[in-house]
Amino acid sequence: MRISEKFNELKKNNEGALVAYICAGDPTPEETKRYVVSLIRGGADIIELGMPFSDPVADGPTIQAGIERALNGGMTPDIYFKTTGALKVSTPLVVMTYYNLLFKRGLPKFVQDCKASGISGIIVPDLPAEESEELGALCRKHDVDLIFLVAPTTTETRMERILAQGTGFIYLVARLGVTGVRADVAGSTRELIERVKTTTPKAVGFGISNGKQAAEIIRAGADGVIVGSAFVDIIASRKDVEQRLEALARELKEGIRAAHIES
Amino acid sequence: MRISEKFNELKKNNEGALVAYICAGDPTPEETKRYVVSLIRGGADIIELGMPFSDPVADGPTIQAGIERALNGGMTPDIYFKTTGALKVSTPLVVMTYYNLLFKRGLPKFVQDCKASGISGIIVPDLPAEESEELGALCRKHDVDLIFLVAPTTTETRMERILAQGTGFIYLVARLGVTGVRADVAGSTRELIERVKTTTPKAVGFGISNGKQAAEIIRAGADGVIVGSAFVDIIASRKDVEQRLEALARELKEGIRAAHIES
Amino acid sequence: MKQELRSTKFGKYGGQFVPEVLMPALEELTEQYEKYKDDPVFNEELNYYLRDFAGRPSPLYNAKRLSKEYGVKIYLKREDLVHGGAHKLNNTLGQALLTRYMGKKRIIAETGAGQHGTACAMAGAAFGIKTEVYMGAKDTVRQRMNVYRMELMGTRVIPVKSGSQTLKDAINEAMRDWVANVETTHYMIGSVVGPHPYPAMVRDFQSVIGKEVRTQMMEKEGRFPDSIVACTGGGSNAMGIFYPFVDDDVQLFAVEAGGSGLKTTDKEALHSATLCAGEEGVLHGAHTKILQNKYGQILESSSIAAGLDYAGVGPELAYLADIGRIKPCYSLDSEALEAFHDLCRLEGIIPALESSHAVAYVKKAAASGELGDVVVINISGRGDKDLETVLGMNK
Amino acid sequence: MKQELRSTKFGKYGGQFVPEVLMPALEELTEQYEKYKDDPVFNEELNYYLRDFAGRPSPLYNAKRLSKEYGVKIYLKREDLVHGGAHKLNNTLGQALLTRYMGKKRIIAETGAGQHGTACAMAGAAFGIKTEVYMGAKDTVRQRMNVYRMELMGTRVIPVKSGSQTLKDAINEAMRDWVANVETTHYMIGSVVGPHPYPAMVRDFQSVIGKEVRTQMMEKEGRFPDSIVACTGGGSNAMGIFYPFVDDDVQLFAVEAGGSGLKTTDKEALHSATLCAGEEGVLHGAHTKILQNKYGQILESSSIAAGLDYAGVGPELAYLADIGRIKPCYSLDSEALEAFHDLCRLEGIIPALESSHAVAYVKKAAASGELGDVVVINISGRGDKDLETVLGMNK
Ligand SMILES: Cc1ncc(COP(=O)(O)O)c(C=O)c1O
Ligand SMILES: Cc1ncc(COP(=O)(O)O)c(C=O)c1O
Repeated sequence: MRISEKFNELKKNNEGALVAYICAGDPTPEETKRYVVSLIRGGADIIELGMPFSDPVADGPTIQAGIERALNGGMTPDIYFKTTGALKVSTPLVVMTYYNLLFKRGLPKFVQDCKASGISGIIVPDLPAEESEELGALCRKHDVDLIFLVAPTTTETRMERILAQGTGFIYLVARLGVTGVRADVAGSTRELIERVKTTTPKAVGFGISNGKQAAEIIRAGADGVIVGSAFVDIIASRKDVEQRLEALARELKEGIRAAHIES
Repeated sequence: MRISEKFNELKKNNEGALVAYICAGDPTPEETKRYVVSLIRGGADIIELGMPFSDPVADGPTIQAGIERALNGGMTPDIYFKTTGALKVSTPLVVMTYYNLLFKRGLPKFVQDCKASGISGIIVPDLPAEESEELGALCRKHDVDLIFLVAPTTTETRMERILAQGTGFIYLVARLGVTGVRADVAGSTRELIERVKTTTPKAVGFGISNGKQAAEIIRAGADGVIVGSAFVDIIASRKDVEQRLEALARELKEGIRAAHIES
Repeated sequence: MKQELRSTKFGKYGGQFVPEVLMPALEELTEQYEKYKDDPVFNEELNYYLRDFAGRPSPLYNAKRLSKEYGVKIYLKREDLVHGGAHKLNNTLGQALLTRYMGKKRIIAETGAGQHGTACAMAGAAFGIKTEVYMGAKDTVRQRMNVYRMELMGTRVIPVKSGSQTLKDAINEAMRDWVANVETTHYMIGSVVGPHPYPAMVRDFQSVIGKEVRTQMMEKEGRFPDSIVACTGGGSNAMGIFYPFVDDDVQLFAVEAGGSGLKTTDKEALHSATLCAGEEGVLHGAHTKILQNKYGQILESSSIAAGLDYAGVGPELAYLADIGRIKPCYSLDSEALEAFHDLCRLEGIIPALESSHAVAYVKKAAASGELGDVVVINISGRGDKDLETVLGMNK
Repeated sequence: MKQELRSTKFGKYGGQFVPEVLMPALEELTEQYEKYKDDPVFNEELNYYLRDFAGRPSPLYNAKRLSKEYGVKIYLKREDLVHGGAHKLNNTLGQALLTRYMGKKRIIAETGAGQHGTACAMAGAAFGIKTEVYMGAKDTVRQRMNVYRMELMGTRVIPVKSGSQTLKDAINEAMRDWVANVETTHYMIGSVVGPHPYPAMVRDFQSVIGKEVRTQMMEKEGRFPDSIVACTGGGSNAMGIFYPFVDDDVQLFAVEAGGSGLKTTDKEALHSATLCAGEEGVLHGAHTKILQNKYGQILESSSIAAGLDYAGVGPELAYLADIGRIKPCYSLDSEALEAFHDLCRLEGIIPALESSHAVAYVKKAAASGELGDVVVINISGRGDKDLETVLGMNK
């Protein structure tokens, strides 16, 4: 399923999207497959699967640790695509990774591999719009979404440039900082949502860990909520992982639904 | 007895002088008194008694170690003069020490203390002729000899200056270097003896440890032989010290006598 | 051959491959740097600090005994005499002054062995700007004295306990900090690496080295040297001495760390010779040459010299190497060590192990004649920091 | 107030209290030194090495943040930036060059903490003269890195196992060596101590410091400073910066090491404040002020700064103190330590603990106004060597 279809479907039901991130291969490819199923069962609408890179500068320590577990477990881009190819889920999959892995594989091959293994979108946090022309063209050619991030610091000029290029959804960075669980949701989020003037769905990430926060985000006008570190924390604990992933996804999704019902 | 008298007496007997050095208070003042007796019994004609100074730059490690033993044993200039005053021997005594001990005591008091405690001569290895005017005058006033060293490196100008000021005997430094036992006697000794043109007796020191060497020195034209480290070594050994001091003095004195008999 | 103004690239290399949150900060930094770069007041103040605080100009010393031993006339550019013991301060003084001009209140940096961190601490203290340095927890133990040095100068050293607890983790953590505090904080990068404008800016601040060499060579020889040789980790001392000569008829040798030989496994390289043996890629914000495996994962690099032990290299060096303007080469650990001893013994100068790589290359290359008659070696730092290492190697 | 040519004395101080064997060597040295002292070729060569090898002139840095904290305008004379990290090289370069001019083939020296030894090793290596350094066996263990540094530069370090196995034994042993090898060997004394001509010669070689300050002050302030403050062990950095100002209206403060207070026992002093608390005597060849007990035995001195830990002081300083031209004063260990931290934190300069004594005195005296408005502090060396000590003290 394409990402836009998913958002359309949810919109029809007056529902926000839950985008769940985990790192592929953390701790093994087999477990990743089971975890994806748990997340979907809990209510995740889109699965963002990290492809582990050795130097993940845009990720916080929690996700970095997950990436290290995956690398130590032998995860490679080849195995990644094999794993996603074997998933056979209807939920849209998005790959999140760093530019050097795309560059080294060759951009055309990377996009083809995405397409072939059922991946609907690509997020490259260290690839700014200015450097994305070639990748953007390939994505358009292969009908794969190229998802960009915008941040509270993003200037108007850059905002326009990014909105013109991004497809699937726009990834709004809720606050200055990196991925990781935080206790409160910043006031700047609402402001940012208002600044992002586009018909492309807006999903807000960074620092969301419970249903209450998810509800707030949706109430603030977002079309989706992105949650990563909270799931990776559960994986790191190695205790009742599948159950707890499903439970957290459910809590988040309920928060999202509640927000829409209220409003 | 004055030093010159001793040399005159020996000259009459066609004999060279044995000047024996030990360090006063090494390891205690009481033992020093007994050692002096042993040296005289063995044949020492003049006793040079080191007054220990904390920084004996002109002495080798052997004598420095003796000095340290004496300082650790509590030797001070006050005790030194008490010790020599109590010796009551007719053999001439010479004090050898560094200038700071004289300076600090006050030169007049130092010379008076020498006189009062039966010391006939003073050797200050770090006091060159150029700096000795005041001390020289005091020594003349109190009839105490001021003994100077000359070395193979001493220039003609300085030689004249030194010979004009030295009394008792001239201390010829046998070689470049510091006190300490050496295996051979330098050829430069003969040369130095010839260069020292004076009626004052000439005694050669530095590096002499046995009768054979002593004989060579006398044969080379010296009026006396100065031996220190070899005696201090015996004291350091703490074994049969008195006996062995006496035996070494006897061996040296026999060497000295033999040289004169031959010639 | 020089970079066009306002371009973020050197040929295809360079760029700004960073998270979106940082882009505005890089834009601001670029703008501000362009603004002050040629500002007479800024430059006068910077020159004042370079002279009176850092001790510039550093001498250009004709090492006669080394020249005789190696068979070529050698001048040593004495960055070892710069305050702090290396060229690193040229850059941190420039950036600290810029921080003040930009009105930012805080400096952050990452450091591996602690050389750049110390240089940041010095500049931070001199300007009275709050300074915090990220350092791998393992490195804080290995380089305890440098940690202490920074702390003495009022810098907070933050041990990074994630990942391998070394330089790369410190870089990641510093970037995260910058992302979170970009409005008040300047991120001080220590070499000609990272996203634009850092490679160009650090190069410019370090160019004082090469500018001085130009004047000094004219005074001493009435001409430029035939060759300039500099060790290359990130490449700041190399670019600093090369850049003013880029348009002249002077050969430029970038000597990388050959470690124990140019071999790699799937996870690590036995060397740090990025220009010689690396491949194109994107690391720490720039498109450049990097050490990576077939999937693009960054390799752990290796060198006896901590300051050269980095899997990337400045993009401008990659560009200049591609177009043949500089010659990348390398010295092995063992060769560097030998050259270290040569310089100590023959000249009474204890060079940094980093700089010893440059000396070692001259030793190898002098005989072939490829260096010409007159060579300048950049002695990028002093070796006091390396004594323990060398002592360990000699056992 | 300056010494008359060819006199061995400064007032009643100085002289040549050495064993007869050394007298001719001192005469020769005096003669040769007088010969080359004003020789243009000698001086040109010396100046060349001071500039290109040692990195002179050293900056005179207006320490604004320290000035503000202490309440007086402070300039720091940056001898910490001289090659080797201290003023010591000014002297050893001079003497090494003289050794070559005299045609001698070997240099010997003694060293305590290893600073002078390292400076000898640097000069010896630069000139290719065989160099051997005596060092107390205990000191060789305590200062292992300095031993290694010297050895790297080709100097043989001879551990002295006699006596207390520290500096004084090393001095004795070096003198013995000189006595035995005076014809081929030059004995390199590291401060303005010892018999004539050393105090005058070392002072002259170090005077480059004060000469530079004259020029630099005129450039920066258009006038001389009101006060100059220098730490004083043997007194070479002090005489070096004082001497060119001796006939000017500039106050000169010689700051000694007050250790833990000006107390003594029969065997040791808790300090090294020879000018402040010593008495006239004769030590190591000169009539000067020394730390001694009532019998004239030399006391073990004490200081947190190894380079100040000496029971004597240069005779010229004793003379200048007697006639009131310099003001002897002292800083305690604890005060020096505090000043050390001030300079690190406020200026990004890590001073030697020796130099920190001078800084500490300014901190104390600034308030009283006795220093006037503009003060120059001689930062005689850098403090990297002292990090372990300071780290130990702060625990
Ligand atoms: C003395 C010295 N030289 C060279 C380098 C390498 O850096 P760059 O290649 O940026 O000059 C370092 C890095 O710490 C260094 O300390
Ligand atoms: C940095 C420094 N300052 C001062 C001194 C004291 O020597 P002087 O009093 O001769 O300058 C030393 C001696 O080692 C030293 O290393």
